[in-house]
Amino acid sequence: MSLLRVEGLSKLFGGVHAVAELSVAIEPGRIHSVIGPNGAGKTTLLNLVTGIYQPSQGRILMADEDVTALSTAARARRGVARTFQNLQIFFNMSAVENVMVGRHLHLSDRLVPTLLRLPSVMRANRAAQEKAVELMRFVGLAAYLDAEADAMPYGALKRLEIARAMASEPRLLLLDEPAAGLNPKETGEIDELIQKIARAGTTVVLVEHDMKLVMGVSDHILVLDYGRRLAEGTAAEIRANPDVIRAYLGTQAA
Amino acid sequence: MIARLSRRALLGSAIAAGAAMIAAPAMAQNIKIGAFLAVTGPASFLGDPEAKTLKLYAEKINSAGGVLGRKIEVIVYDSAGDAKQATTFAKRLIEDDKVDVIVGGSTTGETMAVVPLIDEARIPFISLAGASVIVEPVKKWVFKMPHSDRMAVEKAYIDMKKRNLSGVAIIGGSGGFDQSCRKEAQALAPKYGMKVVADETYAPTDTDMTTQLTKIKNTAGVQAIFGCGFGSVTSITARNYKQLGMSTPFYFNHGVGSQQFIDGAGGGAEGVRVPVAALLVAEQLPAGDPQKKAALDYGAAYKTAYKEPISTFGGHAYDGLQIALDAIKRAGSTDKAKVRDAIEQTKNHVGVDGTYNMTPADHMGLTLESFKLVEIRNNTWKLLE
Amino acid sequence: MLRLASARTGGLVALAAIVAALPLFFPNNFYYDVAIKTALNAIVCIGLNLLIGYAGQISLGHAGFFALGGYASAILTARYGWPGLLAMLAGAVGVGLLAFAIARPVLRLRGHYLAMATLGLGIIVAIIINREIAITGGPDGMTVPRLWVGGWRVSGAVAWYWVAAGALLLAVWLSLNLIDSTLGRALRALHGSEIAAQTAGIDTTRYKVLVFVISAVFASLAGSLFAHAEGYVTPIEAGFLRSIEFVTMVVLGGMASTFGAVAGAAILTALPQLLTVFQDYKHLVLGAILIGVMIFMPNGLVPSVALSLRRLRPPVPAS
Amino acid sequence: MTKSAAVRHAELGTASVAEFLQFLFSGITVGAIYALVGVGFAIIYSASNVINFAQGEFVMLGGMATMFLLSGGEPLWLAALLAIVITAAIGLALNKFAVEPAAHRRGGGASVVTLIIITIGASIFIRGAAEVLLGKDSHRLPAFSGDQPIDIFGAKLDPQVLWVLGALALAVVGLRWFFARTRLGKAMLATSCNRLAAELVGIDVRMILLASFGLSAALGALAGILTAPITLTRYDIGIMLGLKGFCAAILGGLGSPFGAVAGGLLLGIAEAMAAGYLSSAYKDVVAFVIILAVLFLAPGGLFGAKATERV
Repeated sequence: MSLLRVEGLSKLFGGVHAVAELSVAIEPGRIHSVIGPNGAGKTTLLNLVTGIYQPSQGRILMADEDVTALSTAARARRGVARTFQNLQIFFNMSAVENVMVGRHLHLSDRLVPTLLRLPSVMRANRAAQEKAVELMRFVGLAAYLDAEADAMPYGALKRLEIARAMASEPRLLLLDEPAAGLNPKETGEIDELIQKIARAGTTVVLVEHDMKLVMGVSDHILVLDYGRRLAEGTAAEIRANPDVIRAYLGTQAA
Repeated sequence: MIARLSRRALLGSAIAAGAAMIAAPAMAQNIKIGAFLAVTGPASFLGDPEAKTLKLYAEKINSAGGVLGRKIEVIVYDSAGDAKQATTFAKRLIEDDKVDVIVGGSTTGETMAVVPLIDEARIPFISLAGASVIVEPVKKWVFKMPHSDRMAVEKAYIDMKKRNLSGVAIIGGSGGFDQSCRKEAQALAPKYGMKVVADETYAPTDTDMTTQLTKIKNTAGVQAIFGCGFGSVTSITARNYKQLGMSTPFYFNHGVGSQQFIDGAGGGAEGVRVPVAALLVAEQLPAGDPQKKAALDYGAAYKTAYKEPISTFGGHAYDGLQIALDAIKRAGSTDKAKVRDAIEQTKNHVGVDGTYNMTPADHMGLTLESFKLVEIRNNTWKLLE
Repeated sequence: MLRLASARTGGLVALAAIVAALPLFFPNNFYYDVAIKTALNAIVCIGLNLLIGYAGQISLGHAGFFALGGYASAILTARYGWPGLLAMLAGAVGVGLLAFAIARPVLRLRGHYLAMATLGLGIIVAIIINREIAITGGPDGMTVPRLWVGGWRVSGAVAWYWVAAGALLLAVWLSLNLIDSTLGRALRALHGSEIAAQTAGIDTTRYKVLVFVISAVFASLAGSLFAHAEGYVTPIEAGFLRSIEFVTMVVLGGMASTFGAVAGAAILTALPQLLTVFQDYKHLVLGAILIGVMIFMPNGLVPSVALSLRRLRPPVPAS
Repeated sequence: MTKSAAVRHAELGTASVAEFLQFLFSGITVGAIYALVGVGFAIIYSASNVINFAQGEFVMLGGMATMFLLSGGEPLWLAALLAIVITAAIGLALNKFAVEPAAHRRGGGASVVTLIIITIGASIFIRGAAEVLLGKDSHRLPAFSGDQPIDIFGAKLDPQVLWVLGALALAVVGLRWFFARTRLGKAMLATSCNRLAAELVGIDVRMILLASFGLSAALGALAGILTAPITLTRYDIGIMLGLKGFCAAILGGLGSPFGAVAGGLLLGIAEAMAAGYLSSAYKDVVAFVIILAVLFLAPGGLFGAKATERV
């Protein structure tokens, strides 16, 4: 049983196919990467999977259940979490609180106990905070435990998003260009982090331009071009695939 | 520049406010008249001349030696016609400024909102607002100066009856003054053999009344139009009336008693009949009329001081102030209960609005005789009687 | 977090102390009157701040809810003889249901379109109150009977001060509780990034509706108290100028700050009383103050002051 | 009494046509006013995403300043011209001294809500200044081409309305030309689309903001002058005009001057028709219900661009 399966998925923007008749299966427990030139439809695919966009055609199944019509929040409840290419940090909160928001699905939010600040609410609050602190240490943000989000550097915010996504204890974690804008040292740390996450049992889908990172961590790579599947396979297979070489080098050579 | 100004203003306001709060009860022997008036806001055409009149006459009376050998001090706050602000200012007048009498409340809404406070504080209160509800039923401490809207309606209906007009269309705004007048016009119609055949409303900020007037024009049986309202919107109504080429006899209530109404109507007010206080037509009053001298004097003083045409509303403030001071003189002190009793005993007091005769059952004290029906001719008021 | 929690309790205690001590400085009932109005405005602003400051949804129609609460109390007690507290509760429930009913379509809108829609709803409420003279007394308003709580007739400035102050402290406490919770973080999250909030499993529509209803109920309750405290209520309370005044209080005091909402309400309620010294120039000065504060403290008073205080203190080394 | 049914029917028919036309004229009269004010909102919003709640004050200033200059003995055309220049200068000053210092502060500009509160403060300030300097009376400017109404199928049209409509048409054509053909106009459009990108290609965004305030203040003043013979003018007329202009701009879809024109006319005609055929007491309720209905169906207004978020 695939963790995630998309079947015949298409998304049209003003007559242009961002994603075209794509069928992919994501198997649990592995690191999948999606690569392709700019405009290949990688982020659109993530947006379709998380329900931010509605597909023009096709189905999305999670653990064999059709989730195509479900809202983003409902899909999160089924175990999908993600980070964003353009950072979506809650800049109106502290770093810890950002991660605590990620715990949302595991916490009660009943109005009356909240308003009256019953002991149960305070206990849950404390537990969520402890978990958030633990996750921040896990992603390497121990230095920012007291920070406000809007006072943190870019690289730290990238990790903060990962911590927030991990806080929901997802089955499937979608990472949209986690290394973009990072220096080689930081990229190396992200590499380790992704492997740590996968080892802990979370399935990862990585959208990334940094080929060194992709080739190093991926169990399985999907190459998109103009919204279509160009190739699929292990790092070695992809490296040797003539279509991929043409798509990448050909455009640059021309 | 604005930035610097605002910083200095902030500082200034803090200091000045602090000073004002500390320096409150210094001059105890002054007679203090408090007023909360709609000096700004939509009803400022009421409150502005009222405030100016109070200040003008406070000076005049003081330079003539004051009252009971004491100077009078007028404290005016701008309520902007807002009941919430009015109650706060009324409280400030009573509690903080410790005034002896309150004159004011330009509008019915703000007047009625402070009535509970007045009752509690037991202080004489002379309202300058129009609706009859202010003194009906009689409230022990509350009096009012202007002719009520009911009298305006009666005056108009009597004239319509004389001209054998019986089908009336009402056009008026949605504000308090207008609605109160409309209610009286509806209620009094049967008594005078009138029938209200159309009733149209506009918002006080509307800029075109041709739709409402067209509906009136096309309603069968309309023989006269009665307008309830005040302010520039009434001018626009009169102008639209002319624009539509209408000729139905047109009456307005006393809210239009100012030259601004005529000027704003651009000729549309020609032929409109309005019941007004005698003040507006003082020159035309017969020589024997008791109001003539008071009205002429007030008009001259106001025009000299402020270089602007008089309105009847300033006249209400004049009467209110005079009646309050007259009562203080007769009471021989500013003891609130005694002053209240003296106001209630006001007899044959000739003011610009008419001759006041208060009784325990009548806290307005005016009769229909003091109300004059005028017609607008050649851009000015022409006394009809 | 520890720091936050202490700021929270400290703020509440400080506010309670101020509220308790203030009467010592009140020479007469006029000061009580301003304080009562401040407290009631502050309650509206605390609710509105949950909506605007924390959840990032604007409303230019909250005076409508305030007035509906006031008129519900006025009409049910004066015309139908209901006990005051029951009328207040009925008003709050009614307003809550109304807010719930309109929230879904209205909160689909964003930014200025949302502002327009809420403005329109407020104005519709104001017009209806103004026109239905037989029920509401029309533009001149209506008298409201005194409030009875059990056998106690709440009357007089001092009594009302304690009632309003108690209600204010309760509102502050509830607001602080709400913000520092899963629910509150969800609200702030949908302000920060609606998409990220949804991805974290937050049903943003549900929370927008919830906070809209809560803020409407705050306004309704304040309106009920206002009607009883004043003994009189007019349709001006529902007007759009009043709505804008509430929003101005929230922004001036500082968005996303409960104490900011209280400070904003206090300043703008007291300011007209202070500005009387400027006589004819009062509007000029008021406008200049608003512009000046917003230029120099674009985040509002309380957050800006808090920030400069924090800068004065030596930074705490990160552990 | 003995008229045939057919004749009576025909008379009723022409009467109701005349009545409808009269309602329509009434709607166009007020709608054109709302539209002119709404365009001012749209221009500033285009350049800065700020709703300028002082826009109504520009309209008031146009009328009041003209009145003041007229009473000083200037001829109408000169008074009007000077009033436009003065108001435009005040618009520039508002931007320079109140909006810009907040919008371009070190460490990030103020939020949109903060800027809105600044414009509210400015409107109170301007109104307060007008109250002190120009007085609280209402004034009527003389009609430009007389008061003799124009008769069209039995309905009467105020000739001044033609001036307003003419100005509206001119404003629409002029703005279209301005945005399509001039450097400044194109720069404004570019800034409204993407501020950062505009800055990167060397557009002086501060200049654009300044120009937008000047332009919309001038347009507001023109609206105030043209409508003062119809609506009269007063120091506080800007509150109502600002509100209705805001409605018009939103209804049409923010940032589109043409949408604001359509929105204003629609709003005016809706009000008049509601007053004519439903209830004059509830006409404003009907108008707002229409606005709400439009927004629920088209959450970005009639001609507004659909916003999509990139993540």
